[in-house]
Amino acid sequence: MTTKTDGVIQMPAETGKQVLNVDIIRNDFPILNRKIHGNRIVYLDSAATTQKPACVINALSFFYRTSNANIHRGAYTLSEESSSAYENLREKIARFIGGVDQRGIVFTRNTTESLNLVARSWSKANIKAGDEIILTEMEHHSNLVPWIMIAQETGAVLKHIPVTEDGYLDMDIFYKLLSERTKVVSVTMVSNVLGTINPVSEIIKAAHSYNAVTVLDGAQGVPHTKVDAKELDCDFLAFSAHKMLGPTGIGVLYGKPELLEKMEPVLTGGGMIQEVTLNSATWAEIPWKFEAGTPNYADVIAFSSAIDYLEKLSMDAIRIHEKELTAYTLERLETFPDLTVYGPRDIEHRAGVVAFYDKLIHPHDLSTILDSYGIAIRAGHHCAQPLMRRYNIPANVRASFYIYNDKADVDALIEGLKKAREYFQYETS
Amino acid sequence: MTTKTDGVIQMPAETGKQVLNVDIIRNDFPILNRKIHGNRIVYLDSAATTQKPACVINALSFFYRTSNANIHRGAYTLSEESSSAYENLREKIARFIGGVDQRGIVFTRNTTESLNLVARSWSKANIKAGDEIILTEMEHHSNLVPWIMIAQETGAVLKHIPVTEDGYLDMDIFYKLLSERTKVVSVTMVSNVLGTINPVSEIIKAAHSYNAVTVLDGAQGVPHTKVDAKELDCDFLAFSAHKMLGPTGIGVLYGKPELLEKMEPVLTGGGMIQEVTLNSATWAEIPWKFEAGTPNYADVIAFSSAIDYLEKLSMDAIRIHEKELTAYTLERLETFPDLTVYGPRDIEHRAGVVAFYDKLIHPHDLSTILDSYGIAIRAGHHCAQPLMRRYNIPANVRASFYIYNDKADVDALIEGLKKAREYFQYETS
Amino acid sequence: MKQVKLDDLYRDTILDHYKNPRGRKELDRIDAEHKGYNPLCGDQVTIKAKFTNGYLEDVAVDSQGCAISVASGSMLAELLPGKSLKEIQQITEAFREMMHGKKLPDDMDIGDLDALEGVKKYHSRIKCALIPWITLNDLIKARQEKETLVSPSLPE
Amino acid sequence: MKQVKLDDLYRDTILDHYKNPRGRKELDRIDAEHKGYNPLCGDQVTIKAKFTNGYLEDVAVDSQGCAISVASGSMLAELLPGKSLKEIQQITEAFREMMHGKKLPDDMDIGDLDALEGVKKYHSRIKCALIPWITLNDLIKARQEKETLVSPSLPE
Ligand SMILES: Cc1ncc(COP(=O)(O)O)c(C=O)c1O
Ligand SMILES: Cc1ncc(COP(=O)(O)O)c(C=O)c1O
Repeated sequence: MTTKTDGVIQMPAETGKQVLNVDIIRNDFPILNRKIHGNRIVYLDSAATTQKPACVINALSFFYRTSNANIHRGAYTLSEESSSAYENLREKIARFIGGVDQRGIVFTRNTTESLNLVARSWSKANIKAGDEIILTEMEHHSNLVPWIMIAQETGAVLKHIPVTEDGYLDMDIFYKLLSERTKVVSVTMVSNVLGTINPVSEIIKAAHSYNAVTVLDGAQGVPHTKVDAKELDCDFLAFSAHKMLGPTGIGVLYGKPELLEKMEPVLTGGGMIQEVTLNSATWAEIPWKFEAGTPNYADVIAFSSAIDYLEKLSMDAIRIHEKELTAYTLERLETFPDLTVYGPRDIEHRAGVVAFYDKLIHPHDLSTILDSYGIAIRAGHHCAQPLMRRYNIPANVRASFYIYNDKADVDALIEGLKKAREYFQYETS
Repeated sequence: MTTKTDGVIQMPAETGKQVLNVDIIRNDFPILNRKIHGNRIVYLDSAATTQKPACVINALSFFYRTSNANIHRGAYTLSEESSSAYENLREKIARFIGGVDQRGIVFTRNTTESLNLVARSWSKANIKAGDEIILTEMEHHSNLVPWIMIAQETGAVLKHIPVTEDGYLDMDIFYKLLSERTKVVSVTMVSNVLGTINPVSEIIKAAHSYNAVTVLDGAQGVPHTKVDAKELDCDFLAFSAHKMLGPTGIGVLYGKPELLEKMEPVLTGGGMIQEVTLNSATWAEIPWKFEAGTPNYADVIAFSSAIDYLEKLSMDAIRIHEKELTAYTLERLETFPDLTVYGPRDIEHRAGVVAFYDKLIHPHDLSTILDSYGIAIRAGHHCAQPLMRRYNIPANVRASFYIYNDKADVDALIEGLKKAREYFQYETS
Repeated sequence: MKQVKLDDLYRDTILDHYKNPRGRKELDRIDAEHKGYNPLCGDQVTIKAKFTNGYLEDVAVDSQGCAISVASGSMLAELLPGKSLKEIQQITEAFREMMHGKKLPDDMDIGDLDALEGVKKYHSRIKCALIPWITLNDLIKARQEKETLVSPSLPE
Repeated sequence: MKQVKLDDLYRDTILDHYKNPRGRKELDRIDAEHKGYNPLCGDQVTIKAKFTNGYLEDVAVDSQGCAISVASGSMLAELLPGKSLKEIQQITEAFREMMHGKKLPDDMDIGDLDALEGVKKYHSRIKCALIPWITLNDLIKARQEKETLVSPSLPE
């Protein structure tokens, strides 16, 4: 086993496995040096947003210090530099998600805006009363509410793939829901509560056999595993930079160019037009047609560093690392009394998200108490109220992992859970 | 006259005037140390986007290095810090634009999105066939195209206040256009091409006398002069952080709370809801109702530093500074042969934007040649194609100023214009 | 791991109210009932009230939620019975202001409520402390609106 | 101020074409006419062509725009007359690739066009150099579509 200084440990050749060297990686994340109430920070909320490596933070500063100028429209050095950097990232992202056509990469603010864009623009033009849109019971609000709006406006009907008790999509029911009426199937790659890795390839194939358009909410997928949009053959894929080491304010919508070309823009104004008169306007080509106004180009450029960082580690190594951490967490939590853990137990179908419900301490109290030990976890409905209702709980607590977490973080969590009970004067086993 | 080290020169008490000390201010802008083709950078494109002071760049890094966490939904220290910082800026912006109700401050991506939000949400619900929307001939595409869309969708009629030869709005015609049919009057505070400062207070009063809703495009107004939205009594005001020392990716829409409350959200999903079921959703209160998904909170927090910096200099001093620079530029350009300068000559009605047309050298050639001397100006239609047509030119060249520009920059521009002609082997006077 | 420093938040008084909520009881007469719900965290509270001559004679509070919201509801149930609607309104207002950092009037008796003062430092938790109070306030408002329809001049 | 270093962009050949555009002339017969327009910078070009047996016998180019686009149109007018549609297509493709950084085939005669090679470093100006070529291409395509309707097999 050789340790390299770039955060990757090369395992013996015969295993072909690379794993992450968290000690080295942690050095790249300045925030992890911070103390919270005197304790080292144990950041277990990466499903909400990830921390940023120094290279991303520095790329952002460096850009503002040396090259900043509005893009696309200036014929001077700074503007040429900004524009190229911006367009280069489009190419990089297209490669990162499997070598798709870069004209299909639209920059938005976040996953939510990407999904709204598909719902507003593609669906509204293509959906009529009686058509069906298939979603799942485990969707994030951002992949539910835009479709609720479309259904209300068009008279389309929403169908939801139910979630089994152990956290899987009920695929038998999915196949029953599918029909000639199905126009859109929009599902999350990974549940942000259950951690379930959904069989999206199978879902896409089935949907396409009915000529339905497929939309993937990749917010929890793209950051954590290699995603090949070309092989998956999804029609749309949405994700957020801030959940994969990048800055806030950048989302991506990938769409097949032939679909994007037929779509109307949702936002109009400077930068996305071809020709404007006082009473008419024509549009620029894709993807610019969908990017109205001054884009958040500085953050786009910083996102580029995040992609480099992830590629250096390799998405496969990231997945292996998270699998190990998740297995360990499940193992430790399962022996904990009066505590329910949600989602699949089979680690092959589970990403690094572990939500649980402590029957003795309310999620918000737990979160506050854990914080006093420096442990950052999220309590609440995780923007998935229908799923909470499915499991009949008002809220729960979620720990989620990324490349800078290790088993010591999980141990800290378990220790924290015990302390919380002591603090509330409950017995701990 | 006493020079302080904070970039402001206090003039003798009797004048009551403060002016900017550009030498000191320039030190705050790291990019200005850069050389372009061996020349010092002369950045004259602040109307497109401004450069950023070190304090803004550092605030952004510092935030990512110490406090980053997703806002609103976490009950742990980092998230509480992020959330407070985010909400504090709302309060600060509300104060900055005249002490309006902070519930009226919505964060968007840019001015363009802010204007789209008003057009989509307010207008679409309140406008029907035959209603009239008054705009002007000098609007930026971002305040034209969203209304063209609304007109096409609703059957409303667009009316445009014409621009006089010397660059003013023809107010006589405005009064003739106003009628009971007028539902919206949306105008720019300052033309991004002509530099004209429009009589928006008068326009708002007149519009309100017909119960029309008023929208101000403040993209070129708010960064350059004290704007008091309360006194102006505008119903909506849109502007962009990146044009006022802030980061890219942040726009503001101020709206009167009583109007915002009645408006439907345009983007839906996480963070903006109250309660979601599989088939229905209710909304959070304003302003959160309009902020779907993870906001660009890091940039919002950096924007806060930009506001502090502007307030330290004082918006009044900034206006005085730009007035002097603009007067000097007009004076120098007016003696230049074969060159047309656009916009008002009365400096009281003109902001720091000077567009001109060199009859001997095409705008794009000029821009490329000036760049070789380190001078960054913008050539093109400046997202105002109808205005270009009004003056019968395909494009022109625009110099625009901000706090870090001084007369030496203007001299460099004039020198550059001469060199360009020499280079093209035209005689120069 | 370092010692918890949360004693400003979860004081013993709070834990005591949390574990033995005072308002979880039956009333012999229910004049008004109201449900409060915070969908963002799932906290629920049901308040039942018995009024006599413009006084809150008794109140039952049934909370499902975190320690802060349950304790706050329990304190409400302990403190308010026998108070006039005007007094209740003043206490509610004072408590709300305390949560936003203001000092209480010296002469106001707020029972165990001062144990909740530490909550003000935890922004995301303030709503938890306020929810029973907001719910009671809504109950009173709804009742007043209804009664105004019957007899316009109601004793405070 | 430092000396301009733009000789890779505005070579003398370009300035010469710009000041004396070769294609600004009348044709004795116009078989096809096409207008190109780049609304983003206002550049306009009108191309008129005379075809004989599948060859471009003559071409008139009237450009309104920057030095780069005018010079490019002028070079087009100088280079193409007498070439077959296939040759024109090859030259157009080669020029487009040159603008995106590729080398030209060794044996291709592109007249003065190589003076425009420096444009490739100025991303925002590449479109200027290409606009007359795109316009001619559109003209040929439109003509072919029209002729296909009449006689499906057209000599190249
Ligand atoms: C007058 C005016 N309105 C609107 C805009 C659009 O601003 P943004 O690109 O930040 O959306 C601009 C700037 O380009 C402008 O100058
Ligand atoms: C599965 C899923 N979808 C969508 C989102 C929304 O992402 P964003 O807030 O970046 O728009 C999230 C994250 O919160 C998520 O986990």
